[in-house]
Amino acid sequence: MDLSVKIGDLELKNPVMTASGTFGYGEEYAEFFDLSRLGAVVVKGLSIAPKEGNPPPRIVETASGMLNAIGLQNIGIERFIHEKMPFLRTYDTKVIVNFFGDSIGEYVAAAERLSGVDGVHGLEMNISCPNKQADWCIFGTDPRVTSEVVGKVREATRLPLIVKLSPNVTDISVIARAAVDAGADALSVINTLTGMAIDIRTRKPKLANRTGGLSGPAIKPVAIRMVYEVYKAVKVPIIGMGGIMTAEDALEFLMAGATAVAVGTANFIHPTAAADILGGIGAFLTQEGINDIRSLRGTAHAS
Amino acid sequence: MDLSVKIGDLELKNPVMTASGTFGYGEEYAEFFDLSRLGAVVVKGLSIAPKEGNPPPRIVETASGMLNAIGLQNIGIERFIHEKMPFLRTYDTKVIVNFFGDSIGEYVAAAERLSGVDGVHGLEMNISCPNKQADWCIFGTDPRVTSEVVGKVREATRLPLIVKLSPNVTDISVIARAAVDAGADALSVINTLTGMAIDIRTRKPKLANRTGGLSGPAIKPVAIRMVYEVYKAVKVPIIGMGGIMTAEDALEFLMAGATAVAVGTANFIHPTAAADILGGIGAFLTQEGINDIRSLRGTAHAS
Amino acid sequence: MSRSFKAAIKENLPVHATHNLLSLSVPDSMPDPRPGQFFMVGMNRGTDPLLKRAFSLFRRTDEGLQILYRVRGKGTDILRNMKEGAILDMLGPLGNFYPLPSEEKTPLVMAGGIGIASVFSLIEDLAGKAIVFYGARTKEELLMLNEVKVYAKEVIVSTDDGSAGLKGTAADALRAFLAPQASDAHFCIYACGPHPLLKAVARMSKEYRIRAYVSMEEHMACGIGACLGCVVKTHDGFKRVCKEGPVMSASEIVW
Amino acid sequence: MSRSFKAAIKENLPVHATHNLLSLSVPDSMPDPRPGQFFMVGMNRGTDPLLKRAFSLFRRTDEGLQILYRVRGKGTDILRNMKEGAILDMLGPLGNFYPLPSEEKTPLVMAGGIGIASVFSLIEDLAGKAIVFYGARTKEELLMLNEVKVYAKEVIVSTDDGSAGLKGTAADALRAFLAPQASDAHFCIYACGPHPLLKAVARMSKEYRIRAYVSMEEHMACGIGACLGCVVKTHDGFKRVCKEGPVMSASEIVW
Ligand SMILES: Cc1cc2nc3c(=O)[nH]c(=O)nc-3n(C[C@H](O)[C@H](O)[C@H](O)COP(=O)(O)OP(=O)(O)OC[C@H]3O[C@@H](n4cnc5c(N)ncnc54)[C@H](O)[C@@H]3O)c2cc1C
Ligand SMILES: Cc1cc2nc3c(=O)[nH]c(=O)nc-3n(C[C@H](O)[C@H](O)[C@H](O)COP(=O)(O)OP(=O)(O)OC[C@H]3O[C@@H](n4cnc5c(N)ncnc54)[C@H](O)[C@@H]3O)c2cc1C
Ligand SMILES: Cc1cc2nc3c(=O)[nH]c(=O)nc-3n(C[C@H](O)[C@H](O)[C@H](O)COP(=O)(O)O)c2cc1C
Ligand SMILES: Cc1cc2nc3c(=O)[nH]c(=O)nc-3n(C[C@H](O)[C@H](O)[C@H](O)COP(=O)(O)O)c2cc1C
Ligand code: FES
Ligand code: FES
Repeated sequence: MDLSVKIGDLELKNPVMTASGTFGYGEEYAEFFDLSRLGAVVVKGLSIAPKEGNPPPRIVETASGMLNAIGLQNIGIERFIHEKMPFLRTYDTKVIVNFFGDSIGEYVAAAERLSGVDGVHGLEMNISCPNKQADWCIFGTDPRVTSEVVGKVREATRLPLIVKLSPNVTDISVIARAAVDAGADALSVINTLTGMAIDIRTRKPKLANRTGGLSGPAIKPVAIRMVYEVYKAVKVPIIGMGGIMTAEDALEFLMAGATAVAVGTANFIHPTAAADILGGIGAFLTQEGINDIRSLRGTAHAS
Repeated sequence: MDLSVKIGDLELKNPVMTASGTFGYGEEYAEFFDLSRLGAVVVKGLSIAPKEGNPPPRIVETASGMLNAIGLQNIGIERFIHEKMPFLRTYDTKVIVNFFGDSIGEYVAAAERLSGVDGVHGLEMNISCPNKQADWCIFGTDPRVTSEVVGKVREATRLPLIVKLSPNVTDISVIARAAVDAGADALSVINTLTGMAIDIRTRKPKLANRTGGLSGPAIKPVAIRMVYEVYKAVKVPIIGMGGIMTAEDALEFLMAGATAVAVGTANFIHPTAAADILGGIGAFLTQEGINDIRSLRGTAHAS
Repeated sequence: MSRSFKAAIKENLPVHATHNLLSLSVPDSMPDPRPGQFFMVGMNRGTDPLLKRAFSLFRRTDEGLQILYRVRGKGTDILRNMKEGAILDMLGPLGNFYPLPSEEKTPLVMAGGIGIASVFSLIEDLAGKAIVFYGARTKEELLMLNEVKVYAKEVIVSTDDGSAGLKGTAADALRAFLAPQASDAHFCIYACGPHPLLKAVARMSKEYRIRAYVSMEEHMACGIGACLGCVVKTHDGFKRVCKEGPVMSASEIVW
Repeated sequence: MSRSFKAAIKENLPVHATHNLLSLSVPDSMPDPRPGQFFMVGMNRGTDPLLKRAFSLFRRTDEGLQILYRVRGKGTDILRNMKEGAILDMLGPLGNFYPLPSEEKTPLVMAGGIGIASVFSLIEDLAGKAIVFYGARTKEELLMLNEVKVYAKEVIVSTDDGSAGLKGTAADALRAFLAPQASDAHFCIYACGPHPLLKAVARMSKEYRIRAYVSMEEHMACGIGACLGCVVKTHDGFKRVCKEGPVMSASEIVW
C-alpha cells in the first residue's frame, strides 16, 4: 500500500502531519508514540525574536471546540535551531517549521535564517497575523498583502514553501490564488476561526486577549468546505486541517481535495491521535481495496 | 423587572425571539408553549414566488452543530399572508417576516407586498442569498451590493427593517456599516457559516446541495465575536444569534452588545427552548438583582 | 397531553450483537401512539451529538412503550450504553400512521431488517390477519420473529444468505407470493425497510394494482415539521417525512 | 510505562452534595504518582465536552488511585453520573510534585476547600509531621477531615461561616499560627486552594521568610506542555502549570 504523498518537492512517507502549535516542538509527544511514524512534524510557530505571548487565561473550551489566545509565544528561531532541532533530527520524519512575522521584513528574515538549517525540510508561513506596519490588518485577509509577503519570502528561500491560509475571509479561493501566484508550493487550509466567549458572572471576555482562535471538531465543516473551494481554485497540494479527530475525518479532507492532513486540537485530547489516525487511514484503504492513497484525492468533486 | 427592548420603533416585551427557518410559521410550536410569551416570532424566509427548495438530503449533523441546505423552500408571500398570518395574529407577540429575493427587484417587491399587511410588525432581510443578476455573488458579502439592495428596500417600506448579516465575510463591521448607512433599523447577527461534509463511503458530499449552512452551538464563539465587532461599528440595535441553547448563551450575546436574541437550532432539540431561555434570563436577573435588562447590553466592552 | 416528555429506561436489552430492545416508562400525559408513528429521542449530555434521533414505536406496553433499535453511529452507541433508570428527553408520538385496511382486504406486511420496528405494532393491531414478509440479512437478524408469529396470520421469512426461509429479499418473497395471485385489489401492502426494498414494493404495487403504504426515512432535525429538513420528492412536490409521513402512499413518491 | 491509559471506575462515591470520591483501577504500566501531581481525565463520548479535565492525585490505593472532585460544570457533572465499571481515558501522572521538606523543618500544609485533594497524599507521606490548616466554607465542606487527622500532626480547622474551627479562611488561621512564632526558617509551607488564599500565603511567605510551595491552577488543553495554554506569570516569564508546575514557589509568581 502506497501512502506516500508529495508536497511540492517534499516527499512524505504518509499524509499525516501535526498542526503547528498543537504539537509543541515534538518532544512532548515522543513518549506516546514514535515520531518517525509521522509524514511530517510541523512545529509551533516561530519568529526571529522570541515572543512572550498573551497573559492568561489563554484557553477556553467551547462546544466541540476550543478558543486559544496563546499569542504566538515562542522561543525564537535561534534557540529553536540550537535547542530543539538536534532532537527533531533524530527522527526519520520531515520537519516543517511554521513561522510568522510582524512585518514583511521579519517574515523574510525568518525564512532566510531557517533556510539551510540541517534537518529543516520545509517552511509553513502563517499569514493569519496582524501586520503591524499596515495599521494592524491581517496579512492573510487581503490578496494584495498576501501576494506581497509571499512573494518576498519566496525570493528568500528555496525550501518548499507552504502558505497557511486564514479562514476569516469572504472568499478563500482569492487568497489561495494570490499565494500560489506569488510562489507558494502548497497551501495549508485552515487556520483557526476568530471567536470569543464571555463570562456572564464577571461580564468580561473569558480570554485575557478577548478574542481567540477557534479550533476542534466544531470547525470541521467550514474547513472541509474551504479545502473543497481551494482545490477548485489552484493546482498546488493542499494540507487539510481543522477539527480532525479520526481517520474518517482525515479521509473527508483527502476526498475534498487535500494531499495531506494535519492533526491539531486532537493531539491535546489523545496524544496518540496522529498515529491512530494514520492507522485508521491504512485500515480504510485495506478495507476498500485501495492501493494508492493519492487515488482518493478530490474524489468528492466527481459528478 | 423590565425585560422590554426596542428594535428601532418596535417594542418587544422581552428580548427573546425565534430565528428564521427554525420555527416554521409558528404553528408547529404552538402546542409546546404559548407563543405570546415570545418577544417576537420570526418566520421562515419568504419570497414573492414560492420556492421548492433543494433535493434531500438537506440536513447533516456535525460536531455540536448541523448543516442545512433547505434551499429557502417556502410557500411564497401570498399564501403566507392568507394561510399563516391569521393564525399568527391570534397571538400577543410581534411578527417579523424574514424575506429574500434573487434580485434587487424581488427584494423590493417582497418588502412592498409585506408592508401594510395586518399583523406584520417588522421585516428581516436575509442578504446571505446569491444574487442571480450579478454572477451569483452573495448580496451580503460585498458592501456596495449590500448598500444598494438595503437602500432600495428601505425606500419600499416603512416597517422596521432588520438586515440579517452573513458571517462568511472578512470584516463584518464593513457590511454592518453599509447596511446601516443604507437605512437598516437593526441588524441580525449571524446567519449560518458555509460548511460541507463528505460521506467517505460514497465519496460524495453528504448534502445533495454539496454545501450547507452551519448552525448550532459549534458556531457560537464566532457569533459572539461578530456581535461584539458589530456593536463597536454601529449604533443600531443588534439581534444576536448563533448557537444559543441556554439562558447563559443568550446573556453572553447581550453582554457582547445584542439588544435581543434569536433562538434557532435549539428549537429543534427542545421545542420549548425559547420559552426556557426566557425563563432563565429572568432568573438570572433576579439572582443578580438587575431590574432592567438593557443594563446588561454591551457590558463586555467595558475594559 | 404533551408530546414533549421525559421517559425512564426500564430495560435496554440486547437482542442481537447490534440491536437492542428498549423498554420505556412514559408519563400518562403522552398521547397514545399508533402503528407507524415515531419518537424523537435525545440521549446526550453536552451538545454532541446534538440532534435527537428518530425511532418508531415498536410496541405499546402497560407502562409505556418499546423501541427496537439498531446501533448505527454515535447516538445509538450512546443509547446502547445507557442503563435502567436513565432518563431520555423525548418528543412524540410524531407523524402519521398506517391506515387500517378495510374489512375485505388482506393486509400484506413487509419488513426489511430493522423495518420490523415500524410494522410490528401494526401486525399486532391486525390481530391474526396480516400475511407478513419478513426479510433480513441472516437468520440471526430476524429479530423478534417468534413474537411476529404470534400476531401474524402467516409469516414468510427470507434471508439474503438463505440461512432461514427463502434466499433473497422480502421483496422477492412478496413477488413470489403475488405472481400466482389474481392481480386484483384483494390486497393492501404495508412496508418498512431499506430504500431499494420500498422501491421494489412501489413497482409491484403499480404492476399488480395493489395499494401500498411505505414508511419513509430521511435525516431529521426537528421531527415536528418546522425545519423542512426531512423531505422526500413526491408527485405533488416535496413532502416532510415527519409530518406528511413517515407513512406515504408508494404511488405518490418519486422513486 | 505509559502515561496514556484507561482506568476503570471502582467506586464513585458522593461525599457531599457537590463532591465525589472517585476510586479507579489503573494498569500496572502507569508510573507511580507523587503528591502534587495530577491527571487529565476524559469522560466524554462525542466531542462535547471536548477537553480532558485536570484532577490531582488524591490518594494512591492498592489497585490504583483516588480522585476527589467537586462538581463544577459540564465535565464534572458527566463524571458524577458515571457508574462502576465505566472506563475513563486518562493521562498522567503529570507535572511536578511537592518537594519534601528537609528533616529539620516543620511542614505547614494549607488546604482551602477542594485544595485538600492536592495535599492529602502529601500529608500522608509526611506521616505525622504536618501541621495542617484546613479551611472550607462550611463544616459540611470539610471533606475527609477524619482521614486528614489520621496522618497529620495537628489539624487547625477554619470555616468561612464559623460552623467549625476558627471563623475565617485557612490563611487567617495560618497567620494566627505564625504571628506568635519566631519569624525564622523552621517552617516550610505547602498550599493548595483558591487564588486569593495562595496569594495570602505568598505574602506571609515573604513576610516571615518561610519558603512556600503553592499548587497553581489554569485552564488546560493538553496537560503535557504542548499547547502553552496553562501559563502563569512568574518573575522569569510565563511558566506552564502543567509542566513547570503545578507546584511553584510562591516567590516566583507574579501575583
Ligand atoms: C421515521 C423514522 C423512524 C425510524 N425508526 C427506527 C427504529 O425504529 N429503529 C432503528 O433502529 N432506527 C430507526 N430509524 C433510523 C434511526 O433514526 C437512525 O438509525 C439513527 O438516527 C442513527 O443515529 P446514530 O447517531 O446512531 O447514527 P449517526 O450516523 O451517527 O447519525 C448521524 C446523523 O444522521 C442521522 N441518521 C443516520 N441514519 C439515519 C437514518 N437511517 N434515518 C434518519 N436519520 C439518520 C441521525 O439522526 C443523526 O442526525 C428511523 C428513522 C426515521 C426517520
Ligand atoms: C492541576 C490541577 C489540578 C486540579 N485538581 C482538582 C481536583 O483534585 N479536584 C477538583 O475538583 N478539581 C481540580 N481541579 C479543577 C478542575 O480541573 C476543574 O474543576 C474542572 O476542570 C471543571 O470541569 P467542568 O467541566 O466541570 O467545568 P466547566 O466550567 O464546564 O469547564 C469548562 C472548561 O474550563 C476548565 N476549567 C474550569 N474550571 C477550571 C479550574 N478551576 N481549573 C482549570 N480548568 C478549569 C475545564 O477544564 C474546561 O476546559 C484541578 C485543576 C488543575 C489545573
Ligand atoms: C493552541 C493552539 C496553538 C496554535 N498555534 C499556531 C501557530 O503557532 N501557528 C499556526 O500557523 N497555527 C497555529 N494553530 C492553528 C492550528 O495549527 C490549526 O490550523 C487549527 O488549530 C485547526 O486545526 P484543529 O481544529 O485540528 O486544531 C494553533 C492552534 C491551537 C489550538
Ligand atoms: C434549518 C434552518 C433553516 C434556516 N432558514 C433560514 C431562512 O430562511 N432565513 C434566514 O435568514 N435564516 C435562516 N436560517 C438561519 C437561522 O435563522 C440562524 O441565523 C442560524 O441558524 C444561526 O442560529 P442558530 O445557531 O441558533 O441556529 C436557518 C437555519 C436553519 C438551521
Ligand atoms: S424533521 Fe424537521 S421538518 Fe421534518
Ligand atoms: S495544558 Fe497545554 S501546556 Fe499546559
